[in-house]
Amino acid sequence: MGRGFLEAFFPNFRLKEELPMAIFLQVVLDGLLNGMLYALITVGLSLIWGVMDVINFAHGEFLMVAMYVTYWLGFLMNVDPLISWIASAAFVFILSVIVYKLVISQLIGKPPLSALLATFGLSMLIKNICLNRFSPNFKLLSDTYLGGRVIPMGDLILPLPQLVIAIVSLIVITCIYRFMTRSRTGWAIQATAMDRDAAELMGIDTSKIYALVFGIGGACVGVAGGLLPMYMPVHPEAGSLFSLIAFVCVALGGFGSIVGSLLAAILVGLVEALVGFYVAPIFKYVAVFGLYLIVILIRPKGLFGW
Amino acid sequence: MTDFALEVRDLYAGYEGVPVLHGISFEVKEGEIVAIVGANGAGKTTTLRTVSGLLRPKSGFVKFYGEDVTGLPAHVMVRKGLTYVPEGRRIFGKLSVKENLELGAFKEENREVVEQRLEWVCSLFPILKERLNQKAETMSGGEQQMLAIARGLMSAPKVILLDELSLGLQPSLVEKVLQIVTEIRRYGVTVLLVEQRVLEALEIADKGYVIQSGRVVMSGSSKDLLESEEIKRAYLGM
Amino acid sequence: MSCTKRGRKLWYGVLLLIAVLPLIPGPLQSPFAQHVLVLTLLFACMSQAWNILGGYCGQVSFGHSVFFGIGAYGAGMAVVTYGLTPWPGAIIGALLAAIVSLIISYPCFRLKGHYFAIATFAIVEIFNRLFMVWYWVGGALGLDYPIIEEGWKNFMWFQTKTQYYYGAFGLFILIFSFVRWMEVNKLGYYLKAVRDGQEAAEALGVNSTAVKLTAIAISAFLAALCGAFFVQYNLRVDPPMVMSLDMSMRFVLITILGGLGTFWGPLLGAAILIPLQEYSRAIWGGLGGGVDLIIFGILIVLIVTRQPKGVMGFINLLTTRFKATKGGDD
Amino acid sequence: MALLEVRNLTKKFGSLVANNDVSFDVEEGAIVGLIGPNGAGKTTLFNCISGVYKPTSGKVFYDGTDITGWPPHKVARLGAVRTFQVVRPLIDMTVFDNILVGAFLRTSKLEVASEIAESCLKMCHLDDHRDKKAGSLTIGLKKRLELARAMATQPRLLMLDEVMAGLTGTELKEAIDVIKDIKSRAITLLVVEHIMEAIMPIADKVVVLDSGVKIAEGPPSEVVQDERVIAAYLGEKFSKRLREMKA
Amino acid sequence: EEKVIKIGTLFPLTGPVALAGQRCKAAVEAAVEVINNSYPDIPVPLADQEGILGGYKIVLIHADHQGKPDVGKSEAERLFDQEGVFAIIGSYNSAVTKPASMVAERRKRIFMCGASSSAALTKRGTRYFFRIAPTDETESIEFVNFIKWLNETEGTNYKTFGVIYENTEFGKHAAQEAKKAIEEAGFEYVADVAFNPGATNLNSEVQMLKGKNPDVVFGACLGADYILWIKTMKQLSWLPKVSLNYCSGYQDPLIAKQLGGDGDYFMGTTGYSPELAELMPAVAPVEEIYKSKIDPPVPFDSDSIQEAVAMLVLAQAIEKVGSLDTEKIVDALYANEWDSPLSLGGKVAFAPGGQNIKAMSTITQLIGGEYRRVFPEEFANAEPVVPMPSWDQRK
Ligand SMILES: Nc1ncnc2c1ncn2[C@@H]1O[C@H](COP(=O)(O)OP(=O)(O)OP(=O)(O)O)[C@@H](O)[C@H]1O
Ligand SMILES: Nc1ncnc2c1ncn2[C@@H]1O[C@H](COP(=O)(O)OP(=O)(O)OP(=O)(O)O)[C@@H](O)[C@H]1O
Ligand SMILES: CC(C)C[C@H](N)C(=O)O
Ligand SMILES: [Mg+2]
Ligand SMILES: [Mg+2]
Repeated sequence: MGRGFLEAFFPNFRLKEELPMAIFLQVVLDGLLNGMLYALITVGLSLIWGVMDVINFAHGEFLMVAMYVTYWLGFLMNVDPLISWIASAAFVFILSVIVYKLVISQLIGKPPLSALLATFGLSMLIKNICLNRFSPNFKLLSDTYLGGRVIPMGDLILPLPQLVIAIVSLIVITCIYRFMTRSRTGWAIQATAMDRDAAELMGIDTSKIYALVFGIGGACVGVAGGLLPMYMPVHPEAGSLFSLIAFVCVALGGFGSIVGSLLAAILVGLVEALVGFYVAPIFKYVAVFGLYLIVILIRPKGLFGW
Repeated sequence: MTDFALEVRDLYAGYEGVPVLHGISFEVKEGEIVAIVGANGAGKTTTLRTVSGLLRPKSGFVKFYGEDVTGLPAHVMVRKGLTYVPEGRRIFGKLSVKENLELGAFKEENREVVEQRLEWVCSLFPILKERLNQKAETMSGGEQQMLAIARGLMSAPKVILLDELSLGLQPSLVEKVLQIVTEIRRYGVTVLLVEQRVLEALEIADKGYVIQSGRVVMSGSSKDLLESEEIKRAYLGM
Repeated sequence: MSCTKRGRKLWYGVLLLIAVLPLIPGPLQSPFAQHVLVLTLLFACMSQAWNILGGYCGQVSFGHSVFFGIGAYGAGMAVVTYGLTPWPGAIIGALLAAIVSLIISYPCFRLKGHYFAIATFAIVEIFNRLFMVWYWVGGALGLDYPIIEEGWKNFMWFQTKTQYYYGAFGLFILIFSFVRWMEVNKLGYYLKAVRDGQEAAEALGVNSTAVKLTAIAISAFLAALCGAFFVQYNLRVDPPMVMSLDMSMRFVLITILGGLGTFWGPLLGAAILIPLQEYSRAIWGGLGGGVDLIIFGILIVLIVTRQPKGVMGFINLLTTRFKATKGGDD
Repeated sequence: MALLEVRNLTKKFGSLVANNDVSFDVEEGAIVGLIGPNGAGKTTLFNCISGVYKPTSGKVFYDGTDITGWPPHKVARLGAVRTFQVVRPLIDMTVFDNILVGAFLRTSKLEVASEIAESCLKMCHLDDHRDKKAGSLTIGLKKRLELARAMATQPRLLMLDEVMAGLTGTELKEAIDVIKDIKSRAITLLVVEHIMEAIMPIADKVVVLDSGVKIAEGPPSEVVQDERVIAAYLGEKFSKRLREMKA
Repeated sequence: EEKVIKIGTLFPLTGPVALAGQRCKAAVEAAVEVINNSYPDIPVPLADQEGILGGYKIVLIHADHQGKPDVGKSEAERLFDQEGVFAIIGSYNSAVTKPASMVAERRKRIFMCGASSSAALTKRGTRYFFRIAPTDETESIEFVNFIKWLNETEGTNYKTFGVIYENTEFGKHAAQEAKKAIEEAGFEYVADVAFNPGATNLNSEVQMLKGKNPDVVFGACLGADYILWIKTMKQLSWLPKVSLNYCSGYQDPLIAKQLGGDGDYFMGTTGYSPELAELMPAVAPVEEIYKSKIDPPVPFDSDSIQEAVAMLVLAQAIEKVGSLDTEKIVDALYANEWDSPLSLGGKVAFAPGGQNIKAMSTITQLIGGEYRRVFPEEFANAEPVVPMPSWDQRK
């Protein structure tokens, strides 16, 4: 088989080398921060999936749209992402609700795969509309307030944009979690997820609930997309890999479980960082997807699935 | 104006191109127990689904206390005071019994009122009281059926539609449940009942309608129906 | 049983139609039209292979591009790496795909619904990335065919597409006949039974594990044959071309669009989606603004929201309406 | 030797004991009724016999073979077939195809299977619904479909879990005839039913469970008189009516 | 009968590298504009006359291959068979150019390739395939020569090398050539960092570089990844002493602008950038036309300009032969040295296999948004700033 199998797969296998603790900590920190970002994207997807049983293939595109909103607000009106993310989230919320009304609502209760097909079409549509309108150019906000800033902590470097994203992510997820478990609407959402007709019979306006859930799911990813341009360039393909990772996180955490999504996303972030550094960067997603398979072997319904 | 709690006229409905109801009409007075009986597949469930708003009728109308409510979605009907307890239980399996019951009172925002109703249904169904924290899906078939009724009552409806109430209940419970139905009426709730146990149903009902292939083929007071030869032959197996 | 008689007539009719399609003079004889026809047949075949597992057996897999890819690499390596004809490579690839599918199914079949789907999703990504760095199979550089003799021996032609067309037609007959046979035999019923209710099926004596394994192995085998055809057609293979989520999605989309778990679904889906994709690209692709993909996206959304059960759902609706009106006359 | 022997069967869910040391026999050719209050553990017992659950302890013998813990499809192949209380139709398949799946257990030939399915279809009065999707049937019809499908496997032991629930009196009569018909084909039956009017006239023996424990076993006429059964299960009104019926 | 010559273009107009594809398309359009119309002021061959062959106009038929080889192949077939184009110009991605140019080869038609950089393309023994741009192989060698030159003249002592590249056809190929060149020159190849394009983050990649701390890093990162790579290096406050880049990310003037100061001091090969204009006075007027065809208007970059050259050289060959006889044109293409004011060095000539042996590029360094020519000496207009100032030394 040509050159040795192992050598082929691990061109820069490097576990043997001694590495200082500080680097390890830095890798873990980066993984953690990225994990928090994934969590924000995952929660939205998970919510939609868990409640409506709709696989939103356009999730990554919602992210991309949010990034564009922030970009344009920054570029045309000089609004910093630190502020404009709110607008981006709101924009995607509205976009999601519109998408729900126009497309998804017609597919509720229909074969579940039809929604998949529709969102796939949507993703293609959104991506290429952005390509058409905004050109395929990579757009980067040059002078954001936090862009490139770091807090040095001894040997460790704490990147501020990522830190802010992580904090916002934690806040948003906590809010959603409390909303889902403590509020009456949250209850209604759970009931709707379990049995739509029965929920309707409890006096719950389930189409409103669906629109709301789709909107919240979109808003979550909108928050993420609104903050990302602090250090990420925007272009029509920007959402693709994020959504891929989010899909795995959702299943890894267990569909519809918010805590599960959070933990799964952090786990994925860590594995990605550690494997990327200690094995080889190209294997980081192999490891992430492999991790999913292993976890699912032990817990077929994900970490927190019921 | 009209003294009907529920009035249904010429209802046509069906599923995806398959017509099931062909002009159903009936009426229920406030405080009555009305039974709808009929063979398997006659359209009883479809009738209740249409009245409760889960299914949109093709034509015809439904009036609730004189107000035209045709085609209103189910959640609006619940708010108006009409609750449907569907066949096949449809409880929220992953939630506890208590959570199921509280969801039943979803439209009620006052905690105290909810607590009161909880106590009320627990007194009607003592078994539930013992199981308040059990996951609903692990309860036996009969227990689930009782939970479904109790949950329906939690919304304190003016009119309750009960579908296949006794399905899968042990004999003593059938007796009990039917007794509860008569009790419910004493709390001022109007009952529309669908039952296969024609005999038992008619025994507690004031009035009955017989549905066959989506049409009302017979109606009258329970007594008359119970004595009718046709009913005896076709439904009581005598 | 008049129903099956009509079915047989339809089947022979379609076979005949496909057989003579490239012989019809006129627009269909242009090389591009022939290209569209070849792709349509190929993707109909591939979607049908997917349909065995995804439609009939209800295990919606996003992982079929792995099998497709293994078949493609089988043929590709036979020609490029070992200088053979593609035939042994295709067969070995297909067998390997079946074996790989069985190994994969061990963890995956314990999973239900979406968990299964995401697991297969993960598997594609793993395979894709491993193949990208695996020197033996060409890694990211892929395999490019040398210029060798054309003809059936090497299964490649440069001037015309007619032979490719009949090659695809052969594949079509193989796969569709198999599914036709399956539909009216124990296997077909068992597949559907497992899809609609595994526990109920088991209570009726159906060994659901065995049934699912059979389904995935056959499905993977046939998918790999399609993959082999695909490389022979494109004369190049690299991981993103054949082993990507994108490719998997196409099989799923075509089948859903045509009608999941129906015999004609994959053919109808391919007959709509592939020409739509190819012609819209030919007409609008050159504009450069992704106009073709925008239109493509809109059409998909429109079709699905109009008829969530796919084209077959639409046809079924028409026939029941037709029957109903006829029944009314009687 | 009895066709089915249940020996000291116990099934626990965590701390809940659903079946507690249950033993009884089902003799070849008999109709055995299994009754008991809601939640007594009847369905759980069915699940243990048919292989859906593994019993916590105890054994199940079928025709002398120890089938404890066998997977469901193997049990079914031996000839012990059950229906589900919570109906499980193969929703996207037609009624006829549902039955056909059962019929394929004993043959691989479509023609043969079709014949079997056809006769079961007739037997359960499902002719009118032949080409309907099973998912669109009403509950009552789905129950009949469960029965037809199980019959199509040509079982030796048929275990019915509340197939007669939801029938009107007249339909019940027909159903009883069907069951008698089944019995006449030398098929042994184990029947769970809450409708006493149905079970009492046909059962050779009735086993009563309460809270997972067997509390009575014997001919129907005796069981109906049993104070414990009346208290736990029948209630006054029904026991009176049943006694009247007998009279 | 209308006097037109149809030429097909085949670029990735959608998909991950749509940006480059659309620029390439516009570049070819600009060249055609020059050829078809009379621009006596533009010092480019064929500019002063209208059309070629005595009034024939070139008509472009555009096709989109989405970055997918299979699509590229079938679109190439469509262009030849359906649209009846005389030749094709394309396809940017080497992975697509390979199968697409084979289509031309088998039909004995000309395939002009501007920017695809895989060296393998011109080692296939083809007759009808011509490539203008320098290959990754030549660029890698030039990179290494540059470092040698630095070590000799600037007194630096750079020995260790690393490569960061996207794990695709393009990146992998560039990395292979880099490794070969580095090792042949006797330098140490210490870090081989491949990543998946479209990355969500490049932390571990940069950590890895930082851990190995090579003196010189070669980069093969496209657009968004290039930006992310630099941003991540800044965050982890690490830089190599010299960074040399292949292809697009570094060369994209828009990206350079957006990166601002962060993009400074990086280097890369450049076949063209506005700062090279003084060497190539003919570019400016063509560039004006090009700018009108792309939104937002950007100057030529090294990739797109090669596509324009491809068009111009092909047109010159047709004009020279005087007929649309493919065989004669091919022979002419091999036999002559072509004037190419849009190419650095001003000449194009093809070796057997189709490589432009006159292909040249400079190494530039980006400072203050300006690409300064630093190597080879004959083109240089500035001294390279090495080592790059570390992040905290910048403003
Ligand atoms: N979801 C559905 N889709 C299509 N047809 C349906 C659906 N549900 C019910 N039907 C059909 O509608 C008819 C009437 O059904 P309905 O449920 O109203 O009967 P029912 O009187 O309640 O019967 P049962 O007593 O068995 O519950 C039946 O023929 C049934 O097959
Ligand atoms: N999977 C399970 N997990 C936990 N408890 C269970 C489970 N299945 C059944 N039980 C419990 O076991 C007891 C027996 O249930 P089972 O379904 O066997 O009753 P049954 O006799 O069939 O009642 P019914 O006549 O109402 O159908 C019930 O209390 C039920 O809550
Ligand atoms: C993708 C690219 C940057 C193009 C590259 N020059 C190639 O040959 O593939
Ligand atoms: Mg009903
Ligand atoms: Mg039970």
